[in-house]
Amino acid sequence: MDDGLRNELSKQGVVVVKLEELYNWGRKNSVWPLSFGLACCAIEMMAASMARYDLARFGAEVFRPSPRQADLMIVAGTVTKKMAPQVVRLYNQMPEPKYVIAMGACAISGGPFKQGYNVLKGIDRYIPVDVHIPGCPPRPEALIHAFMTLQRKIDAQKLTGPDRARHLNADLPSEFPVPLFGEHDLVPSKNPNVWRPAVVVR
Amino acid sequence: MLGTGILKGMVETAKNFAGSYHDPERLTTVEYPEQRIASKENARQFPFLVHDTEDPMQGLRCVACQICEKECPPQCIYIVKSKDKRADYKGQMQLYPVTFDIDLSVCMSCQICVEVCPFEAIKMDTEFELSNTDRFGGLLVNKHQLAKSNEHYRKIHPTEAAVSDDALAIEVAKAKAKAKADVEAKAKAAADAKAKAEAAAAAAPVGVAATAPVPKPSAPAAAPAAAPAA
Amino acid sequence: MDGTQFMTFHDLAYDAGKTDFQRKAEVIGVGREGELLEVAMGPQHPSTHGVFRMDVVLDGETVVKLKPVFGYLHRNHEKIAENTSYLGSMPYTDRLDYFCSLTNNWAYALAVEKLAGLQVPERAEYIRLITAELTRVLNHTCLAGFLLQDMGALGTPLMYAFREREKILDLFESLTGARMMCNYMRFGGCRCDLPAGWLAEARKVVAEYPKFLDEFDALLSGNEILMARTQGVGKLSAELAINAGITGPMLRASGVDYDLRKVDNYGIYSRYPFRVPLGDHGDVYDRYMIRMLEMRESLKILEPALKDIPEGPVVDPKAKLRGFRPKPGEAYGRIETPKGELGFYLISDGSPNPYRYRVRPPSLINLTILEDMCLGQTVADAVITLGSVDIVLGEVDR
Amino acid sequence: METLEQTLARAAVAAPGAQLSVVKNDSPCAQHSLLVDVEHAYAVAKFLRDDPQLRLDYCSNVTGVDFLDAELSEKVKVKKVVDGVEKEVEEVKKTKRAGYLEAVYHLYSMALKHGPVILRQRTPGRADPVKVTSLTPLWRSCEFQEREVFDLYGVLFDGHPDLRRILMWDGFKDYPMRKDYAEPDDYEYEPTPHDEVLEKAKAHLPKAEVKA
Amino acid sequence: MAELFAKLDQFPVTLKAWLMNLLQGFLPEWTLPLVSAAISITPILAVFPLMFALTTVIERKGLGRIQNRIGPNRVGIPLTNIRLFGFGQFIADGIKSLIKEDVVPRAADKVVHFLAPIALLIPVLLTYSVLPFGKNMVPLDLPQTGLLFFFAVGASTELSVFMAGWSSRNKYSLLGAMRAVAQMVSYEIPLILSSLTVVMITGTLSLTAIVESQATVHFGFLHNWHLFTPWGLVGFFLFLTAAAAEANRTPFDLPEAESEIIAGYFTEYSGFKFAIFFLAEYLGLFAMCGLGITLFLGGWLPPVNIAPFTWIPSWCWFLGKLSALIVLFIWLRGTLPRLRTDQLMGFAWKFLLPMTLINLVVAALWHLLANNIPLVARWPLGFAMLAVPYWLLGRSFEAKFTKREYRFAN
Repeated sequence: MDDGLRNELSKQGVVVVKLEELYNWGRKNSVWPLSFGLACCAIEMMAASMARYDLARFGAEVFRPSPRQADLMIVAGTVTKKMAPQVVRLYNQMPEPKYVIAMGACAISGGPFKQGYNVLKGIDRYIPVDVHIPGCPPRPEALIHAFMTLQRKIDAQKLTGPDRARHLNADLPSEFPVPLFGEHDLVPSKNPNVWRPAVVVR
Repeated sequence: MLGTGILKGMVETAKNFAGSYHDPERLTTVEYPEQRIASKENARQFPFLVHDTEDPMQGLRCVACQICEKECPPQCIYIVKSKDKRADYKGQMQLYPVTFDIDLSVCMSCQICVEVCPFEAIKMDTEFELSNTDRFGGLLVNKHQLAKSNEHYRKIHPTEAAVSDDALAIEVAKAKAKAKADVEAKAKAAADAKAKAEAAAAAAPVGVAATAPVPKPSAPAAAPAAAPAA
Repeated sequence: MDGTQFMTFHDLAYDAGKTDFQRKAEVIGVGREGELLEVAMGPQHPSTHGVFRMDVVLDGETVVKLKPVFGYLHRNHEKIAENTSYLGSMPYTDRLDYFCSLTNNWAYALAVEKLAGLQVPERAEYIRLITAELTRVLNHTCLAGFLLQDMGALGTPLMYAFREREKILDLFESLTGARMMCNYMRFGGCRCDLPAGWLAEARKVVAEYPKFLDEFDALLSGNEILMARTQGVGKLSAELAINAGITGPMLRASGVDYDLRKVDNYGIYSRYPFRVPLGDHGDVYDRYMIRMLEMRESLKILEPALKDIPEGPVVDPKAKLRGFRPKPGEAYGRIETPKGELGFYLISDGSPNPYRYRVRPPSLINLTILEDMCLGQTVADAVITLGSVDIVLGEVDR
Repeated sequence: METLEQTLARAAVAAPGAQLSVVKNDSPCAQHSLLVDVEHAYAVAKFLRDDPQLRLDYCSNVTGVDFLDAELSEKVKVKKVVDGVEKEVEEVKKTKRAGYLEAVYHLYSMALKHGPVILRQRTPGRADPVKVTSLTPLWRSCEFQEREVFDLYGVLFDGHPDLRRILMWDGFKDYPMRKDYAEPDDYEYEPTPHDEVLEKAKAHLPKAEVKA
Repeated sequence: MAELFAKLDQFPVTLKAWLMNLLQGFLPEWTLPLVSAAISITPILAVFPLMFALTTVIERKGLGRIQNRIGPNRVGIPLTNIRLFGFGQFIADGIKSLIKEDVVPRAADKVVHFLAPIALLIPVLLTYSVLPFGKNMVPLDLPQTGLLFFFAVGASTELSVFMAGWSSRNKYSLLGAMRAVAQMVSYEIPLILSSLTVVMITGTLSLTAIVESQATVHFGFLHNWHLFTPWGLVGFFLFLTAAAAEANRTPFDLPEAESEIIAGYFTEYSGFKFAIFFLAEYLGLFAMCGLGITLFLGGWLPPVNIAPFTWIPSWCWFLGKLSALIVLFIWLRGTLPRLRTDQLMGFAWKFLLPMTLINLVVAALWHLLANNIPLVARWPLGFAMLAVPYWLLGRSFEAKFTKREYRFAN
């Protein structure tokens, strides 16, 4: 059914609901984050769920302590090399469909600490990230904005076809290899299947 | 008696529950996308480049001195100097940035680039709704995205902008006087004049702009290319 | 192997090291592995205040061994600072103890001022005092919330604490531009002057704060469950506290009168008479109450300070922003942050970067005796004991 | 509080055989420190803790410092006969200094509320074994801090009850805070490269893509 | 007018009778009991899960209000912009739970892991079969054993909780399960003992009969709810306390203590199984509240026997009282911190148990002296008999834990 016909029908008072839309509607309106804080940004993440900003308005205040019950991982803070395997493991433990928000400069790229010997230069080296929020730390509103960005992204996902959502595509992995502690660095230092650095042409 | 502490606590939560229906102190939620908390005047998020003319690229105050690039603690600024020079707002020939990139995904919003800039060229913006699904495409911003007008600066930080405008006006006045003197003297070589102007630029107030008592002539904001090119 | 043996363990004064560790080894070993349950709490655990891990060995629910594991947030602050200019490290200090960026700033600025011999103008001293005390109030408020959260009070106290935190953060934001990472102090003063109307706003917040403290007291301080949960839990004797270098409210809850604001007399604290509350039991309840009382004392400093603040410059004109190179030498500067003694040890070799930059983190050192406090108690006690230590991982691991 | 020289004299009596010296600090705060040899560090520290005049019951801070092998240049005024006249001439005297690692202890007294007394221990060199004496048996507060110095500098503390890595993971081999530590080359792509990163970028990416 | 309301009151009963009459015609006789049961079950399965769904939203909104914020208010009717004050939140949560991947840990005992949520839900639903929701509205009237059946079935939830915790092969789950079993077993005793008073007074185990026994009228208008007696008042609060512990509600939520053992026995459950745990927990709470209402709050009876109150249908009274109790539990949840394991046990054995035993004595005396001493004298006497031990127990608590005075250094 094409959009024109749907519009016509809805004008006539006939509501046609695609399963896909209901599916996406349910997912986007019930995103339970993992209560998982790493560093400074975690405080602003908490602040976002507190009275002034109230993430609960979107139905997302149910911070689940167990990854099994969470839908969204907010990587809020610096991911160190010592912590990175844990983060990947937690991601693997989450049931599909799952999303990742990289909150703050450190989570995206290592941020101000990227020169450090124990700092991972961005969590997207090991797991796919859906939304990035710049800032150090981002304001709570910025997190809410990112949350709405994520909702839009979920809404646009397809259930079938070649560009269907990752969790519905059996060819794409839902678990990623956990890096090991090496003698000088994590082994491997990135997951080439996930991390594809773009080369910016200036 | 046992239980009074618990009851007291319950009274307190009940007060808050009831209060949330009539007392704004007890319902502090600001419903973000529709309502917004008023932005503080000093608030800072990410840097932007100030420009004075209609064409953002022509009026950039930045002269690619690379001080901010060096001082930036997380090193998120990337500047490539131009090979040629062009007239700045004082009419002096200056370099300009061919590339001016800021990686917002690294920036820690510390404002040190603003403090160390001798040219009032880089300032802090208050925009925070920058979340993006694209790490490199969305968060690596170039000079076209960074350039914002002085009007924008005056709008978001009126007090600070007034101080910076005044400082620039003095600079322009000085440069004008100097140009006049140069024209009148007509003896010195152009290179000599430039050296002096550079010295003057180097002595410009750095970072103390906020605190140093700056005389406030009611001169208009720095008009680019007001003085004839030497 | 009875539990009582460990119950008295923490009451012993720390005696020459040997016995303690030997006893620990005895406690852990003795071939009971099959009966004991080993649990790694963390690095992702709701109550470890960040990425901290406690390797706990449990006998039923009783803790018989507890090893803290650090480093999950070790982001090389010291190494980065040795490769950055003195000024460039200032924003990084914000991220040490991310609740108290302004006191971190102050400690670092103080150390550099000692190193370079800079003077701070009068007005800047006042601003530093005011912001530091506001930070103390902010930190203790949040801690009380988090402690209650650890005790299972499902967010309500934390929400009230964060409601008040927002008020102070508003002040910080209008003064410094950022909510949490203020990056406000400079060597020889502060970055910018107070904006118009700030003092009035601050006076209003300070005047209304006791109302919140009363509310919090009514909500929880007399609550029977809270008293039963915290009294007699996580006891720490004064002798062990001193030997283990515990500082801040935790030390004072054990009854040791040592407050750097009084001892070092840094800043202009000597101008304001404030009292230092002391606990007698050194348990979690004392640590909680000492912080509640300290907040009231801080408000007593703030009220007159906000009235007395003089006009004048806010930064030493001699202090250079760019090209700042102190002479070779070293300095250790410390202040009383909300969590305890925060010290910065700087060695300069005359270059723009410090040769050695060391942070003496109160949170890490306050954790030294975590095991001693938790042995023989239940998991739930270990959780609130950790909560009462008041750690911030940014500072523990740096 | 007595001067550091007085303390030194009394400590030398209390711990016979200890090689003690005062390390001058030129900065305005003038916090001089006491350098003690590794063998007698424990005895001297015990004296400092237990002496009724000092009672340094609180060890605030333990720091590791790395000094690389260096060539020190010192300006020395030398009398020289120049052109037949004796003159004072400034000459740069160069001395080679072997590198060493230091453990610095900042001691305070909570009982008497004074301090700091700064105690330094130096290793003879930077190569193995770099050993100093642990003061954890005297001050429990050194426990984690000495572990940290061991972790980041590789200084071994003799007598430390639990000397393991504290911040880095157990299998880690390097001592990252040492001045000659080379980071693993995990460079992939950084949009705003600088200094060393720029060099790495040049090595990693084809030349055409790096403009600088 | 009154007749009309009486009809409304009995509407569900008449509807069922009408349906049965209709079906009698063309269904074989042996199916009729089954059909009758199915018809009785349907409203339970419709009403209480819906109530659970709404409760989750109300709880989140209520906690929000307690905490100075709004709570869920954006998610309304699916795929529209109608927000409905956020009451569509549970639809989204339900859809999400249904489509969520179901993770079974590799090391888990897969069969038990699968069975545990079902084994929890079924007994909880069975407890509803003996609750009288309204006049003539009880799915399964067991005249001899109603209360006994409730406790017997309710007690089997411990087994399923332990199944969940053990099969997950997770240390936190196991700790949670151990806590849950210890707690539920301990609190079963004060729970039963506090209900025993009612059985003693009424002399029946039938819940319907217990409600009807409260229908007698005092002073011409006040119904004889057991709450209005000293033993009933105290017994009700003892019952509520024990019920909160049975249902793992704050301040007794140790089996799922978030800050200590992650999510307790359902740490390893995801997707719809987790939702079932959630559902069963809330349904268990409702059942407990329902029993408390039946025993002490006059079941479906209005508080007074006066016209406008009697017009309201009986099942509305029941649901209304149930909602009030749920609100109370939400309020408690928004206020109190959690107890510790040993304190929890101590509370059950050292406080609740003696109090329930004394309460039994008081109830017995109340009944025996009914003819000798007038109500006005019996009330203060009975109350004093309960208040004194309570005060003494409180004193022993205060001897251990008190507010402290602090000294100051200058």
